[in-house]
Amino acid sequence: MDLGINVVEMLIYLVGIIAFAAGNAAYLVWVERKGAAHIQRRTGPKEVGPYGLLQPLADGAKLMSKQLIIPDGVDKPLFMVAPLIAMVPAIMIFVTIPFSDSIIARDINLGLLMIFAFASVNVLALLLGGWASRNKYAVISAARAVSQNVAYEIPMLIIAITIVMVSGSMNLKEIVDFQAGGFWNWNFLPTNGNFLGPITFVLFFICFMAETNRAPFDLGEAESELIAGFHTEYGSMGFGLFFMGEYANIVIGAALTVILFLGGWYCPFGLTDGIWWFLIKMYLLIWTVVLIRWTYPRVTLWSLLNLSWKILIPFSLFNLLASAGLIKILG
Amino acid sequence: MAGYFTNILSGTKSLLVGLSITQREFFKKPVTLQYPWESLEMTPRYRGHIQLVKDGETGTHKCISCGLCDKGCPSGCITVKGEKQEGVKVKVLVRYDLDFTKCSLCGQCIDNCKPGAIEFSKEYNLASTRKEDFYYDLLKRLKEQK
Amino acid sequence: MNKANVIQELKALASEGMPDETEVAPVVEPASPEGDQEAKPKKAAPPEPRKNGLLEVDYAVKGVHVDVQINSENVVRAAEILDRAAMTLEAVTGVDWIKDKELEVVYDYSYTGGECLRIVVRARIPRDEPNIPTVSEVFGGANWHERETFDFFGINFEGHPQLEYLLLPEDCDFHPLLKDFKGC
Amino acid sequence: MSSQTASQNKEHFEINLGPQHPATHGVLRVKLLMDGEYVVDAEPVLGYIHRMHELMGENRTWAKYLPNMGRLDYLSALSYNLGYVELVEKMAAIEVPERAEYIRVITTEMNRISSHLLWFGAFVLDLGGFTPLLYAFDDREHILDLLESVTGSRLTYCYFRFGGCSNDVEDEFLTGCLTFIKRLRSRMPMYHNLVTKNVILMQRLEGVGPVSAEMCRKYGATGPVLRGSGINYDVRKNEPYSVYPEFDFDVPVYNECDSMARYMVRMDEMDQCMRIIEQAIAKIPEGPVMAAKVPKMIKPAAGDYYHAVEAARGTFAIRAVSEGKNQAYRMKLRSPTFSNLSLFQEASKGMLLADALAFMGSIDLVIPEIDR
Repeated sequence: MDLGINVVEMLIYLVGIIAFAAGNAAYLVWVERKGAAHIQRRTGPKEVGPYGLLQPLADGAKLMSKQLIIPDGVDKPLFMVAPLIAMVPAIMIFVTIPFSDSIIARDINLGLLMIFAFASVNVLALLLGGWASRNKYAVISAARAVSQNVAYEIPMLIIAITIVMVSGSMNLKEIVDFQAGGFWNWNFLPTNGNFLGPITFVLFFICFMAETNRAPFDLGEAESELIAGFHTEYGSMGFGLFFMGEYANIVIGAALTVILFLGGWYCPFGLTDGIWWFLIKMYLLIWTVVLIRWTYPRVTLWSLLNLSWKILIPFSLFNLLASAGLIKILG
Repeated sequence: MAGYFTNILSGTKSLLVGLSITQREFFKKPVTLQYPWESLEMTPRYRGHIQLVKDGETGTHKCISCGLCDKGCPSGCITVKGEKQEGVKVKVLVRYDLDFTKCSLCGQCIDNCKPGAIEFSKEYNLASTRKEDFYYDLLKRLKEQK
Repeated sequence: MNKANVIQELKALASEGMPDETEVAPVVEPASPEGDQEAKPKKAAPPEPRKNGLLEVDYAVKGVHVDVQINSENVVRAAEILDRAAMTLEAVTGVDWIKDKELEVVYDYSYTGGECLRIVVRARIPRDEPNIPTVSEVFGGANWHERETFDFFGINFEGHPQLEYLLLPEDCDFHPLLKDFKGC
Repeated sequence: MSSQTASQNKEHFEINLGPQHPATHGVLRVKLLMDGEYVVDAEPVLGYIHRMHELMGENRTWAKYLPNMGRLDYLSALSYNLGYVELVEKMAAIEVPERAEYIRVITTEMNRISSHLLWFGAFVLDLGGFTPLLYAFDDREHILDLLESVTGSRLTYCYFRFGGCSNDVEDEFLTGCLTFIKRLRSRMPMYHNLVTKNVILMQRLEGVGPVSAEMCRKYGATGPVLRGSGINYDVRKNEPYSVYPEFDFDVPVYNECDSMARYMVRMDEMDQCMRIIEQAIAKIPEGPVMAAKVPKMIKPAAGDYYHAVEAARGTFAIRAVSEGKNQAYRMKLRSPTFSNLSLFQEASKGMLLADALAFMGSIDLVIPEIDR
């Protein structure tokens, strides 16, 4: 009986998560294209459906109907498995994300740890995809992606540790609950003991953009240098999965930022808490990511690493120490 | 050390200014034209392929088949054929062919034309997969153009 | 840059290659370029090929100030003189004087440091043995210009580090700007 | 050459950048020998769209060669038109009416702005910023509309004729130019805020791709590359042609020798172009736009002639050898980017790949002009 309910529940969550991830990926592409178009004073997709709303479906149908080309001389198993490695961990992470008090697939005690564990698998996909493609551009891109991910995981984790220290838990739900009751309780302000407050929020945001290979940190797929980087040789759904994985990662990153800094599903003024607040905050962050992509030029690898080692890590380390002191004082 | 912080501050400021510009542009109206649905009027001097000028009085062309357009064409894309016909003083144009695939739209044929018998058309919606479609018989086009 | 000095030096260089000195100087080419000219009887007055020497020409008409023709072995020395005068090598090109059975290599120098000065250095070489020393040691930019001239005229720049086809495909076997080129 | 070095060091690998590559703006191929992210050797391979314009010059009459000029550098076609018609006018001693000269200057400078705007967009695109490209195109479109209303074409203009211009301009065009200048002036601060002052862009350009004045001299680099290396050389100032001496304008010079300097030179040059156009519109006289007497068949006196103009990318010069016939005996086209690109191999050694591409973008390449 118990088992049956569990299985049904599991299936519902599984379908829900996949639908959420895929739907988000598809419609974020639409948002990105439409947003980019309007930023650049164009109209963007408008032919397929009203406001081009059916464009993602058309894109998906096109991608799926294309031939899956496997170039001569690639490492076939790795080449095939790399897109899956990009997509699967992204879906796995959604399991632990609390969208609201009740909408959460699995409330895990070490949810934050699990997210970081799976998020770091993503870089493996880029490495394998680039390496297996037998393309020099892809190999350079893979090497870039790895060094970038290594550099940015450190400050990201240090900031996350600070939040864990402030909240006293690694359970995402508890971290959100800790910030209940108005925006003055949120972690992006120093009231809870996060010493640098908004600065850490910005640092975390930068790290998450760099982790997800978004512009201006999209060194791995710098089109004017490396053509399409690690997915140069991919077509059809191989490319589609990489693409969806990237957007799923953006959603995860934004959701995580909302959970850690912006009070999750809580209303800024303590009213009508619920999933809508979570989504509003998340999509606002995602819009910022889109806006940033269409505003800045790309950084170089060196200045990217400089940014990480010379600014992000010192700041986050200092914040860790100062927050520890502040928590002690606040009791 | 102070430079380190001022660098970060000024850098952040420049980034925020950039973001505010793009966000502002986002709310402005698009400037593009939705081409197949709407299109621009070509300016009077627009250079499309050449065509024979229709004379309002006689209802036909003014060409005297002197062949100066043919001779002056850098790409050699014009072929003019005139015939001596009885009762007419000047040569009568029997064929005016334009190979538009070679034309570079320099306008020297029109400069050379004394009677002003040719002009630029305003056609720009020209697309085809066969190059034969761009071999124009201008006399025929003139007749079709009512 | 001293304009008068440069002109003086170039004049000296140009006079070095005058016919009376050809016996003294070690002859690289089998025949002096000026030696084997005979007037073609067909044309009324065929223009004589130009003798070595320096001309100060009218800038407003010709677009250059100084026009100097020297012996082909002296082009590197001319380049050195002009390099010392801080001039820039703008282009290297050739002209095929098929009636004289000669090729002319033309070097356009200009001065970018202020006052306007354009100097043309030219050297004639026999058509059947088109060899001339490279100036790419002096002016790095000459490298590509000489390769281009090699493409179009088949002129062999001796000592050039990489005398390969630049604009034409690497497997082509013709030189299109030679006047006896009939298309391919 | 480079394959030998490759075999010497097993760590090195070769990359073919192009002929189809997003950063090469056309069909340039660069054989890169890489050491990881560092460029060990970069050898440009040219000739993918070589059309032998110089041979065409020997086969066509002087007038028939006119349309070829717009096909060299299609982004600043009018500068090339101007260079050629001025050369032939010099050879055949044709007097050009003053109004025609002013029209030539106005349209050429408009064309220069459009070329620089496109370069600006494409350069930032090379650096990964997509949006400025479309803003620049938005502005450029206004120029193209204006020029279309005068010349009839939008890109490969063939407007100037020996002895003048093919047609007069209307007052609407002149006022349109002034409106456009006003608009571009109000847009320039936006460009500077969005791009020039952006910290990421500054990091990518400052100190990247140093080209010393000495190197420019050795390689014959001209135009913004030379002016970005601190040398005040502009053909419009140094050996004035057309009616340029009538106008008061500055030549922007930057001493930093890096990509940022070249970027700033072009941005400032747009301001100067606007100044020239304004003065020209204020001063433009009435009168004919074609010389009264232009020989039907142009047969310049034998000899060789040289004429240089300042195109958007540097000194464009033509050396024409005439034998007194209605065709040229030899037509040499000296294109600026050919020389500018030739220093790429030496200057890019030891650069990061991303920096090398930023450097390449800052030279402003138009491949049809290099390959001719």
